[in-house]
Amino acid sequence: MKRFDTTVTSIRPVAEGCFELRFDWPDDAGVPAPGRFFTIKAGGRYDPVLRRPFAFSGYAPPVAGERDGEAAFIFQVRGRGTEFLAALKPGDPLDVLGPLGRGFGKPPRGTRPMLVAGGIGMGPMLYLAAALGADAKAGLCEAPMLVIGVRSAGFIPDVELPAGTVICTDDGSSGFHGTVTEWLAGFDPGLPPVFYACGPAPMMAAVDRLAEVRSAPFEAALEQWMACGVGACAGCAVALKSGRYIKTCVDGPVYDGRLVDWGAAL
Amino acid sequence: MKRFDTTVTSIRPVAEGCFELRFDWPDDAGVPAPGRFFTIKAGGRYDPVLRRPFAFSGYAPPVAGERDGEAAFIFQVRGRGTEFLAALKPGDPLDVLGPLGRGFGKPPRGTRPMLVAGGIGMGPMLYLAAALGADAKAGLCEAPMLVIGVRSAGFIPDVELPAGTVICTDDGSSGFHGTVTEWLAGFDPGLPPVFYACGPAPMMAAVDRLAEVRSAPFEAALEQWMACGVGACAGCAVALKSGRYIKTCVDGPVYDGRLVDWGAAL
Amino acid sequence: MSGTSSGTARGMVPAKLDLTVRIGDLVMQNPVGVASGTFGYGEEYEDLVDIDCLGALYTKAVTPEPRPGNPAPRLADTPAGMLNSIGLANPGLDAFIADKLPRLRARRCAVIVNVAGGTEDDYLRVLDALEAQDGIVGYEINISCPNVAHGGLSFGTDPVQVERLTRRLVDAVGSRAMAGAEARCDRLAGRGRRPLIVKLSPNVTDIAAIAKAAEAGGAVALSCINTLVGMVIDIKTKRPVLAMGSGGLSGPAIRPVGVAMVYKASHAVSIPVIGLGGISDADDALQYLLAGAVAIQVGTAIFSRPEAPLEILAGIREFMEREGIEQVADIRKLLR
Amino acid sequence: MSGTSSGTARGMVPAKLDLTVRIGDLVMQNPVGVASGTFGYGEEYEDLVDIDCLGALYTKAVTPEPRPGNPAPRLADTPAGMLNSIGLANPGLDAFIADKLPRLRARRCAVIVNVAGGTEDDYLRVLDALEAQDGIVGYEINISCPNVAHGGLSFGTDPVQVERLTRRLVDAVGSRAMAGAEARCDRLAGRGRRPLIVKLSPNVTDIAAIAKAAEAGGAVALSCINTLVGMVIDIKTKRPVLAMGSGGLSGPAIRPVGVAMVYKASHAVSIPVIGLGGISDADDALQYLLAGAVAIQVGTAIFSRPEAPLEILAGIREFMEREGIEQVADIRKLLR
Ligand SMILES: Cc1cc2nc3c(=O)[nH]c(=O)nc-3n(C[C@H](O)[C@H](O)[C@H](O)COP(=O)(O)OP(=O)(O)OC[C@H]3O[C@@H](n4cnc5c(N)ncnc54)[C@H](O)[C@@H]3O)c2cc1C
Ligand SMILES: Cc1cc2nc3c(=O)[nH]c(=O)nc-3n(C[C@H](O)[C@H](O)[C@H](O)COP(=O)(O)OP(=O)(O)OC[C@H]3O[C@@H](n4cnc5c(N)ncnc54)[C@H](O)[C@@H]3O)c2cc1C
Ligand SMILES: Cc1cc2nc3c(=O)[nH]c(=O)nc-3n(C[C@H](O)[C@H](O)[C@H](O)COP(=O)(O)O)c2cc1C
Ligand SMILES: Cc1cc2nc3c(=O)[nH]c(=O)nc-3n(C[C@H](O)[C@H](O)[C@H](O)COP(=O)(O)O)c2cc1C
Ligand code: FES
Ligand code: FES
Repeated sequence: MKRFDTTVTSIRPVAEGCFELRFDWPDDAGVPAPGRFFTIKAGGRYDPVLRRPFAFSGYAPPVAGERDGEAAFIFQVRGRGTEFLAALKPGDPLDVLGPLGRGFGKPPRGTRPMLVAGGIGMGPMLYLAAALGADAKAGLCEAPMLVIGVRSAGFIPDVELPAGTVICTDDGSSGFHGTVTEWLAGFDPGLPPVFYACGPAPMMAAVDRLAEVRSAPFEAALEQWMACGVGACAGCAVALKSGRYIKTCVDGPVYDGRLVDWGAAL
Repeated sequence: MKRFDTTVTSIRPVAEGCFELRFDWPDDAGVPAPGRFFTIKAGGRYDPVLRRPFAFSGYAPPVAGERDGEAAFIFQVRGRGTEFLAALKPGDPLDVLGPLGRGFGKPPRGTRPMLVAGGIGMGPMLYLAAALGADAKAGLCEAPMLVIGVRSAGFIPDVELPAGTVICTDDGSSGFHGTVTEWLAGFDPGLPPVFYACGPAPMMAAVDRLAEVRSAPFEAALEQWMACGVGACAGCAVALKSGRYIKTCVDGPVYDGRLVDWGAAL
Repeated sequence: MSGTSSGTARGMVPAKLDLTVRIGDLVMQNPVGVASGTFGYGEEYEDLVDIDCLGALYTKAVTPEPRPGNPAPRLADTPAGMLNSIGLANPGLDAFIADKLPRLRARRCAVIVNVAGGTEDDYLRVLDALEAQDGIVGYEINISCPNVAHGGLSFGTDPVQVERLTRRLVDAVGSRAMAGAEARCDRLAGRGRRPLIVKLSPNVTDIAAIAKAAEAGGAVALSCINTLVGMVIDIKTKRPVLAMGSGGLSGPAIRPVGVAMVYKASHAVSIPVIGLGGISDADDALQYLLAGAVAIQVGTAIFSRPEAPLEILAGIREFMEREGIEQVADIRKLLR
Repeated sequence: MSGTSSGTARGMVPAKLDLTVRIGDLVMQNPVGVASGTFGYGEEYEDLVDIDCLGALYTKAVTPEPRPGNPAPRLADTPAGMLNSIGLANPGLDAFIADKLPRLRARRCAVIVNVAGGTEDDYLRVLDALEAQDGIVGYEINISCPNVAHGGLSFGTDPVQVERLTRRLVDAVGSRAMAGAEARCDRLAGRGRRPLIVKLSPNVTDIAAIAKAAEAGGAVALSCINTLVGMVIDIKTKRPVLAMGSGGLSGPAIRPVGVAMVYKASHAVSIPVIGLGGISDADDALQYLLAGAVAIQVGTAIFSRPEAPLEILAGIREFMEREGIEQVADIRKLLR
């Protein structure tokens, strides 16, 4: 974990209101593993005050004597922080703190990794899909399956999707007409599934129910407002079904989705 | 007077920590005469709140079917507003309100216009020098004389200076070694002088004394923090020797320098 | 209550939207006003704002005698805000009536005079004189002024003083026939009383107690909030930037404080509350309306962007269309 | 008073600069602390901040029992600021002593425990238990907590309550031999009392009255200010963003309010005042020191930039060199 000033290497639109931004990742900062995140100071001197958290959507390690490490994320423009990011150009400075939090665990042998992405939850799932895809090629796990849910075709990210990726659209403008969970309900993964998901709370709640029915593990990437990002402020609390709170930034963002109280104010 | 969104046409460094910025000036906004000013929203959505005032350093009227009108100003980087401006590039948007306030009056026939500029007071005096120079060529007034005072050679603006411009530097690194008022004290303008000045309060106070000694008129371009810029808030008050206050934005910024209380908190 | 009664002749308002706001006997054509001290007497902003489209114009404070205002500098820049110590600079009651009121009378928006003073009698003198004038539709009482008799502590910090001052002023406001500009803002009746609106100071421990005191004194409505006390020190000159030392903090920085206080005040009283403090766009205004305000005022944001008030009005209208709300007063019912 | 006594073994401080701050029997190596609730118990920031170089670390509030904290969401973003409603989430007194204190004891900076509770006895219980522990150099009493016995109104809004609570707590703090970390922060004597610092709430009509009450109760110093009450409403969900409705506003937005209150409080009492509220760079810190504070704390700015506290320390040092000031306590004398 480190706070550092780095440089934007590229930025491009990848879907309606969404961009992919890449930047130099210093070698000594730590490993930006799938599911982990970082925060950016996105704005002027005084405003906004809170750094904005984003999950890695990819990482290319440095090649000695050739190029630096490069991290990537996909973001949706929502407010003044992401408007600021959308206006960045290659070469612009970027103030980054990371890598932070816990990433995804490895799927046990003999299970089917089912990766479910909704909306801005896309980035971390794409990165996880790539990582598990490589693991599967190396025979370390079964081939992962990526299921993406978006409102309509315009929101499908213009990035290289793993072969076999399932697209679900709410309006039927592309792929399966319906939600990811509707699609999942009708799908037989062949092997006992392990669910990995990142997306809006209602989707996560649906995956939770599905995981319960199938007695499957569920690794959920959580989202919550953050202040410190390092466990110091207790601001990023997410309620568990037990009534306890966890800190998203250090206990998560990847946490056992079966324990999370998805009904609470997430 | 108008608030409008326009475009930066050029920006370049002209002296240590100083830039000249040019932008499209819409035809229907009114005439940006020497001594008048405009305000810019220089920053993000919430910060800073107050628009930043600047005096015109030049204006090129539109040429029908060829080019738009173009206004220019010279600014010094001081805080977050001017830092924002210094980072602008041609083509960037600019939020402008103007033209505002009262400009310089014309010198009476048979008087010598003595133009005194100090520090960031440069811009309006350069513009006035150009305008009176043209008037003088047209036989409407005597040739103006521009006297510029800066700390050292690095602060002399890299712009076309009128022939005969006198440079004074505090450290003697260029031109006359001393202040503008020291130089003026030893100069005989030949004709009864009219003083025009813009600069730091101590310089203005010195010009005021000089004008008093020579019983000369003194048109001073004032500076004061501003909020509305249009006379509505009474925030930009400057004290007169009489104890009364004027509003810099509508009673000025060009005001009778002999009446101003230069000793007050300006 | 029907849409047509609110639409004015300008036809800007769709048939079903009712943007009118009722404050006692007064009807404003829409909920967006411009805050006292930030819009002068209107004429200064004529080139930049279509004043007739505003809901209300709250004048700069009027005091019995002319006041030159505080020493300069009077302004300072702060993070997402500003400080002012204008100090009630105004031409005084007589000049207001002679020079400013004639132009204000011709406005189509509700003209509300902000009244200030150093003693209770000061306020009364202004009110008495204005009662004899037409073209005014209401009074906003600035109780953040230092009370000369109480060693300069503001009137607005003590419930007992607030209630007494309010009662004295309310008693001075009579029922009257409406004429000219007043009649335009009053579509309910030919007669009525000009509402007395008490403008609360946020520099208090318990805004609910002050709000209740004003209500008990007979205030018809409340405005909430005035500026917070703040100070900026210039570390180069080693002096406060304001000649007066401290001043009033306004702008986006204080918006969360204003929303919290409007929520608290509007849930403590049953008279309407007009919300202000740091409103710079329609979302900000809607926060206040959801918090319990029946109308809002835009102040500092006008300095950043003179179009802000009318853009905010357009945004409120869009919100009502989107949410299917017909009457602006119903927005607060949406709060969950 | 000589430069060498302040320099610590790190040799960062030029011979003539004395950055030490005296708060009662306590000596801090420099005036820059990290504010309660924004720095956890230090360990969370170990990778990012050289904690030993800080002047002081004020812990997250400690209460007798563990507290889970408020429902989520607990944070909201505001113009140049933020809201929090963490709600005193902490592991409780016993876990604090068992799990957090050991690591804190090893710090070279002054460790000051922020104490909170819902009743006077809560505060006393924490204080009594901590008196039996070493490695703590002072207590900061958070009087912004809702007082259960007074219907939830904060302790800090009523001078009578403040004086009584302060007196009870002061009486509980005994003179003691200094050991370990304490001794490092105490270069004056082998024995002393841990200073009781009362942390004032800004949500009051008259901060001077509260400051005087704390002084009368025997407080050794004051911290000023805690957060302002604020609210943000999400106009999409039509709910307050914070699950608790309102929360505490902090960050640059409140800096002018903090500076004004520190000016007022420090000129009303003769005990030292520690300034905080929106400090994000050395200039901000110097505004507080000029306003009358003897030391400062950095809170929200740490979230934006973890290096802020030590950069601020460097900036204060540069200022002292530039201005030729040897003792940090003399900065306030520069105010004109
Ligand atoms: C661990 C983590 C990883 C994330 N990864 C991504 C990512 O890969 N791509 C991406 O586009 N976004 C991601 N987000 C969300 C992202 O941080 C917010 O969208 C962003 O901060 C919005 O900032 P803004 O200033 O543009 O919007 P604001 O104006 O601040 O907010 C706009 C809206 O977004 C919502 N919002 C803002 N921040 C958060 C947040 N932290 N949690 C939940 N809701 C929020 C608010 O409800 C608000 O209505 C992640 C959040 C977390 C906590
Ligand atoms: C009518 C008028 C014309 C002006 N013309 C020019 C010009 O042509 N070129 C130019 O460089 N500057 C000009 N100024 C000053 C310019 O407005 C300020 O330098 C600028 O606003 C600083 O903004 P900032 O955010 O960069 O600095 P801030 O961080 O806001 O301030 C930096 C320092 O500048 C001083 N300052 C800021 N604004 C003002 C102001 N309005 N009046 C006096 N002092 C101020 C403050 O004391 C502060 O210490 C003019 C001001 C006025 C009122
Ligand atoms: C320059 C200035 C002058 C003001 N003058 C007055 C005044 O005369 N009377 C009054 O009641 N409020 C006055 N106010 C307070 C505003 O009306 C308003 O309550 C406050 O600024 C908060 O709103 P805002 O953040 O939208 O500006 C003034 C505010 C400013 C910025
Ligand atoms: C997330 C958060 C948690 C806080 N927790 C506490 C606390 O437990 N006890 C306390 O006295 N103050 C607490 N505070 C208040 C700060 O210590 C400080 O007084 C306030 O934030 C103003 O300073 P700042 O603007 O520099 O943050 C907290 C502030 C924040 C932002
Ligand atoms: S963001 Fe501070 S604890 Fe998680
Ligand atoms: S800036 Fe408002 S009156 Fe001049």
